[in-house]
Amino acid sequence: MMDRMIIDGLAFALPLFIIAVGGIYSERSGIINLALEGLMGFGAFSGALAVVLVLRSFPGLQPQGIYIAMIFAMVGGALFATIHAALCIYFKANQVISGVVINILSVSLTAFLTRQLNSLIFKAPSDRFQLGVANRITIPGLSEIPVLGAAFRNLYPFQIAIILVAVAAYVLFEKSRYGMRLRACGDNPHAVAAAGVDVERIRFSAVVISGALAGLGGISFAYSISANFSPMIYMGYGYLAIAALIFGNWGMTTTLGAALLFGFARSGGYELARALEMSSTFNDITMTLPYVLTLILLIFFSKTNRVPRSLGEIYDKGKR
Amino acid sequence: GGGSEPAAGNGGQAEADGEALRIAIVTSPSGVDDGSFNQDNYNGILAFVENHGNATVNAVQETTGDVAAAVQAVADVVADYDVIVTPGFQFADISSIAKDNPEKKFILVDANPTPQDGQELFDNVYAMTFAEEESGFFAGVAAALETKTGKVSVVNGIAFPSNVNYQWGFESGVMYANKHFGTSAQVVELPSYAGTDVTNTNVGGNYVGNFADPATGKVVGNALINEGVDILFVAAGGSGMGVFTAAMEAEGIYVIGCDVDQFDDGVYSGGNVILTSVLKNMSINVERQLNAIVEGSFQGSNELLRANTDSTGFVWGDDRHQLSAETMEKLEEVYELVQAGTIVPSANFNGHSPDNFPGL
Amino acid sequence: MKDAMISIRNVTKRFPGIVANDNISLEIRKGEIFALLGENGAGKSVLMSMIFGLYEPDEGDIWIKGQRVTDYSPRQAARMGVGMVHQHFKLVENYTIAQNIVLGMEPVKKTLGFLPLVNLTESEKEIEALSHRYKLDVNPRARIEQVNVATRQKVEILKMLYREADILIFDEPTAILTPQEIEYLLEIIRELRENGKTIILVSHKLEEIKEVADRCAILNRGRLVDIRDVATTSTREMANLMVGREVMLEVNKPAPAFGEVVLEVENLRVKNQDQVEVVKGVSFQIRGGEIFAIAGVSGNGQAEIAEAITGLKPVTDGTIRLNQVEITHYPVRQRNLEGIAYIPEDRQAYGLILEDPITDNLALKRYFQEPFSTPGGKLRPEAFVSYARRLIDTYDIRSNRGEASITRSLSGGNQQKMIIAREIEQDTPLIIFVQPTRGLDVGAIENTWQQILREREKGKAILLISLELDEIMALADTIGVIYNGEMLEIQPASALTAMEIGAYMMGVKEHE
Amino acid sequence: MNKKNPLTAFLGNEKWQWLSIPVFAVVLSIVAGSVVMLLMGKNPLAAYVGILQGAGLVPKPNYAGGTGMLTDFTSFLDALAPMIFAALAVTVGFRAGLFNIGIAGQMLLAGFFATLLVGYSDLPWYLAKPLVLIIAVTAGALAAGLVGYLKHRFNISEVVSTIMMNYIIAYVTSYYIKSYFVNPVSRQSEYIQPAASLTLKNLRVGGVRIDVSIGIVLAVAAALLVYYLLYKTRLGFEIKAVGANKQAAEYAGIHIGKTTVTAMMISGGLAGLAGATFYLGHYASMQPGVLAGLGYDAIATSLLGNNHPLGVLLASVLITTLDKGATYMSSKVGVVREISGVITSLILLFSATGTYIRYRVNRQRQEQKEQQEHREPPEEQSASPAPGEVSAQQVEKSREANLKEGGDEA
Ligand SMILES: Nc1ncnc2c1ncn2[C@@H]1O[C@H](COP(=O)(O)OP(=O)(O)OP(=O)(O)O)[C@@H](O)[C@H]1O
Ligand SMILES: Nc1ncnc2c1ncn2[C@@H]1O[C@H](COP(=O)(O)OP(=O)(O)OP(=O)(O)O)[C@@H](O)[C@H]1O
Ligand SMILES: [Mg+2]
Ligand SMILES: [Mg+2]
Repeated sequence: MMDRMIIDGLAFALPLFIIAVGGIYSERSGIINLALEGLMGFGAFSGALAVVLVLRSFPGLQPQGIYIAMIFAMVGGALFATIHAALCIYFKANQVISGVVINILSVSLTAFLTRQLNSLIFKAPSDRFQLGVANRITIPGLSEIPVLGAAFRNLYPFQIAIILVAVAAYVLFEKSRYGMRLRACGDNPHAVAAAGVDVERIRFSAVVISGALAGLGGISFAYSISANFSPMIYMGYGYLAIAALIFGNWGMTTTLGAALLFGFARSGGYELARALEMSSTFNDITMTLPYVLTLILLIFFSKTNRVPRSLGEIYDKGKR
Repeated sequence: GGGSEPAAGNGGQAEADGEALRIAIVTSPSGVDDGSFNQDNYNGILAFVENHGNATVNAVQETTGDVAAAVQAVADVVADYDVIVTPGFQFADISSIAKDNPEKKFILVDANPTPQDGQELFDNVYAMTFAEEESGFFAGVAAALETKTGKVSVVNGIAFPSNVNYQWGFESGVMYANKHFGTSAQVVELPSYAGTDVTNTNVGGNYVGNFADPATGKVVGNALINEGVDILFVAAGGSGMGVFTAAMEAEGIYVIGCDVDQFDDGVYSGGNVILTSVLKNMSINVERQLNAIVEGSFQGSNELLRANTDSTGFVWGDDRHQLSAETMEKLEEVYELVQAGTIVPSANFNGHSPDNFPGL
Repeated sequence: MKDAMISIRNVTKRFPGIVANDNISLEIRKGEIFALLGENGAGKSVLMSMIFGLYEPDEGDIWIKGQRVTDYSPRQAARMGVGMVHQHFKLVENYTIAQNIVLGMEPVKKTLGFLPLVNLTESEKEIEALSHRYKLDVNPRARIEQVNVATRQKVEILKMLYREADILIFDEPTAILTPQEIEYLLEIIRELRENGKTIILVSHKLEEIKEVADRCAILNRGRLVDIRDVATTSTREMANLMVGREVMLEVNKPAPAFGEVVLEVENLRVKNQDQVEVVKGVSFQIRGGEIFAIAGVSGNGQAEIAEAITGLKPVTDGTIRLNQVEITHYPVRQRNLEGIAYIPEDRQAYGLILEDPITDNLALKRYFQEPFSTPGGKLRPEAFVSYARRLIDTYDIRSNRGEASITRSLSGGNQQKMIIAREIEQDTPLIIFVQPTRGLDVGAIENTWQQILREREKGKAILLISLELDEIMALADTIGVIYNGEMLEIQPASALTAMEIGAYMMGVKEHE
Repeated sequence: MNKKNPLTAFLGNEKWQWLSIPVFAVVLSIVAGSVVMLLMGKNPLAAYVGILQGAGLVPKPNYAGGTGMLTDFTSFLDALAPMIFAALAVTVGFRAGLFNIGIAGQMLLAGFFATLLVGYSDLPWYLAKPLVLIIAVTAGALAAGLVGYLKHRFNISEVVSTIMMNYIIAYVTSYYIKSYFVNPVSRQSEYIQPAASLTLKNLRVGGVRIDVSIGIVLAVAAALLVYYLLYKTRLGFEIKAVGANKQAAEYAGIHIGKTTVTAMMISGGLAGLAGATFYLGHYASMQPGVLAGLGYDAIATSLLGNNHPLGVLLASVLITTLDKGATYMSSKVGVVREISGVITSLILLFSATGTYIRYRVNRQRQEQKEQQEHREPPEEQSASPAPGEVSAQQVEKSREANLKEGGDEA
């Protein structure tokens, strides 16, 4: 039972985390990113489309499908994020609004394109792209550890990819020149500009990275939950990721904690329901567990929350 | 997408021309290419259109899934068509539109029209519902015959009558196989996912609690697989995709699809998880009624369709299922008994229970 | 011509409704200290910003080191060796001082042989050394958000020094430094010139200019009035040129006529947001008609005293009485109504809603009263407009579109005038001035001082918190010196010399 | 480009920019939508007319029994009401600097309590209908007020708390609906009693069925009221101040907490009314666990309306038209319905650039103006005394009283 809680919890928490990391990139550069839901969805769409296209010509690549999907999900998410970036940075749009609009656009556009492409290219009308499932990996040795070993059992390939990407994202964000400038942009872009750094370029790239990471999270959900891409992917996990990153105070490690909390509260809720043998009608109640828990914890942890100082402010060079 | 030629414009003229039937299919959110329920109905229309050259069909989609919105969508377009096909329980209330538009014909699938001022039957509405317990029964028999672990399960969405029918039909089928074919399959139920039906009776089973929550579906699927179940009958709408995923990720687990042939949904790198699919044959019935309309023999009625009209059943095509020849043989055997009415599997409200029904 | 480091040719810069720089031409020579003066809003900062690439001229062009600059940006400016200390700090608050200084040219070190990661250990040492050398002592590892305004100013200067620019622009660098710090800074500036750097200094402090500058240009309403050799121009002349009339910064202070005690602070204790006690048992009284000044080096708790009295910071212990009424725990609004007006230090954060028009800001403390709103809670826009027009007139608030101007578009000095106007008009028994003349030009300072004295004449109790000893000496009746959260001395102004105050400010106890 | 550009002239009139710029955005997106449509081989004109026909704003070629243009139009108005309320809710939040992303949850909660407490009762209409409104406002206001309180008291970001509350409300109400008042056929809550409904359904006017919406009257009234509240009252001033600069507002003596909670409660109350007119008006039952997409669309609608209550009215009309007309359009032109969603998002996308357009246009106009002024040398500066000089004289006077003669050299 503990095992299952850990395995399922991780499988949910990691994609959520990487989406939130995307959010951190964008928001720490000063651009509010409510578009995560849409970026995640569009990324998943792109990854799924790529896989379906590749497998049509090279059916032998089935086992590599998930890797192809992950790469293209990141590309697709990144491309779609340029809309948000352009709106917020060059067109000086309200960032909250832009995010919401991106979400609306993503839902209708992917639904529309999925149908159109299925009937045009594949001549098989359908509202989804079938993905097939991901094989699961168990890390020998580590998985033998009692209790915690579960964290190394039955891993999806995307979980390992996410961990690798997250480590890279962490180093880039915390230790590199680029990261240092990016974080400074979120605090005081005027200081960055005065230091001779192109604020707009930094922010643009940060938003694009957030799209790529959100796309990776999106394709992971697509694989782990329903093994296909359909508009059902828009289940609000993008918004949940925003909650996680705010809960995590815009920091990477704390946000990982928040994502794990969501994941384990969720899988724990299922286990609890099973242990208590409650009838299925109570499912709805146990499903609230992560959200209620978050709200309660926020009461204790929000006091010290520090929003990136320039978050949401339209950057105007001449502003005094 | 699914839509074909525009049908609007030259209103009354087409009607005079007997054959140029203008058909609309109005669906709830998932649309006519959902690879499932809606698509099956749509295929029935397409088959009809193929044989009647100048008939046209347009697909109209309602996106919220709300019952009032569903009816509104029909109302929005009804003037431009001669026949409206409405697959889904959401459309039960079209009876009000039907009353106002006696010259239009309605084919309602999976629900009976809502009574209007006490009127339950409408001259221009053909409503078809299906004896889900029969389909469930075939799934149960197949599962019991094919299980290696001796443990089988049914996963449903919410304990509405159609779902309970599937569940009890399935349990009836397992019972039947145990008794008549010497199997000893056990139906596994997770107490924490027991359903409560519309009369607030606990009906057992495994209910996800939702029709659009694949994530929980997967959790339920995994939990059952963990209990040693190797064949799952899945009648849980969108939540079912999660159960499929759980089965694909595990080894040697099979699922039985429902409503339509779901073989294509079962493909994965390791093969296919679909053991077989049990059916509601909507397409043939929709086509039948469309034919009746052009032939002038259409009659409004509320029909509960059974195996005796080939309306319930299972997949026959050899390349669309993975049952052994032996199992197929036995299924054909029980199919005839169900057709003949010898076997009447237990349903939510037919007074029989899975361990005590006619024919057991 | 050939040694012109910067050459500005017929430059015009407009903002909606205003010509900030009007056909300005001037040349700055290599190795000189060139001063720029002018009233608030004269266009000094705008001109400097164009040299630094923050704005683009609408007309005319700028030549740097004999090269006409096109497609100019701060990045470009930095490459050409131009550095600038901005009037409004441009610092990353949650970064350390070292991080701020190296930003844009961060040193990287290959880690694991291939990963270029930022490594600050070297830079921190360099910065420490640099700050010692120029007597701008800072701790490179301190976070900006934890250091006071003076330190921030030092960081801005260090930033430029670190970059080894050879054209250095200082836009009002001394506004908030202590006299000693100013001395050091001027020394630095001289030293820099010795090293062959070219320096532009924007300042309202004419003595400073007199002390260090070689030449000065005077701007008035966007136009270049004159360029003078500093050696042959008296500060008085400079002031005249700049304001267009005689200015005297020596006040005629009538003898005091103290009334009843208006404000009584007893054993006040206040904690800052990090729960550190920053005001440690301070007591004092202010009578009607008295100017009570708190002198002290920035960051010693004086801001917190003001915030505690106005209700913006909770009091941990002690009492505050206004006209015999204890107001220690009153909400802000009630204190305002009981009679406190407050000119805060940070006008951009506290005093004003920058995105709103002047009208709303001038009525910010009155909007809920007649005639601005009816008893039922409906606003009367006419009242806002007429009130704003009156104040704009009375207090000489200059803007591009009159009362409808968005506050952000005003120059810093004019924003300050708005606040002073609003607060004085509150007509309260107690007025708290924190750094009232920070960033104001001499004319405006003179004006403000007069206003403060006029309020004193009216019998108001005035709490003046300032870093400027001149200001305190000119205005105060009674002086308290604060050091590390404790009030060291309270004496009549006549009993203290500037030297003594300076000593107390550095923490010297008793009369030694 | 710098010459008299008619577009600049059209968009440059600042008095009308609140209208002209969104209109420009809409036109742009209609053009973009047409391109998409043409690429699909469909007639864009027919599509746009179809949308208007579907929304009852233009007559259809033929009507079904018992329906007419009036049927469509009244139904459109009925759908419009919740959109207006929801977008107003967003507007009020924005004004206070709060991003109420929880409209959908507050709507659901309000609809739930109103349905539960009044929807199934036997109360006569004159009690039931006002009660529905009161309960909905209360439920919405309390839910959002809690968010405001958490924000002020515990510094919990309203974005997070509203997202959490959306989930919690959706699940909890879903549990109750499924357990206690679900209709097994429709699988959603039982229909409410007509007495409790805010829409008088299926009335007949000359043989044509119409739905008379009480909500739309209330919604328009609410827009005017919100306008008055935000722009003409003390509370509006305080909300704006808190939204623009909390520190300055606090300094001015405005009670931040109270204002935050009040603004949130007004926003939530409006969301509650959106819920009432949605669940007990346009629809008469609730889908368990489903948050209305309207709650999110309203955010964009509010933007399109420039976050101004009166702009919101126009924007709601536009967005609702697109939504209402989509079904008929898709049937008429034979495209998937999603295309209307794509067009809607295009409109929103372009209108998100409104600030930018305004900025560019104003800048260009300014340049034109100044170039003209430059040709004839500026008279005004030398002729009339500038304000500074006037006050300089005043200063002179007061100086005599306060300053003693002398130089300023130390
Ligand atoms: N970004 C801007 N937008 C609009 N107007 C501006 C802008 N920047 C400056 N101005 C206007 O240009 C004029 C000159 O401003 P500037 O900041 O150069 O004054 P200053 O001489 O530096 O004054 P101070 O001594 O108060 O700092 C002012 O009237 C100001 O309102
Ligand atoms: N990042 C910050 N955010 C908010 N307040 C800050 C921040 N950093 C410093 N402060 C506050 O600023 C003040 C420190 O500034 P400063 O050193 O000028 O204090 P002071 O004693 O008020 O001196 P003076 O009023 O003479 O400038 C303190 O009140 C401190 O709490
Ligand atoms: Mg300046
Ligand atoms: Mg201070």
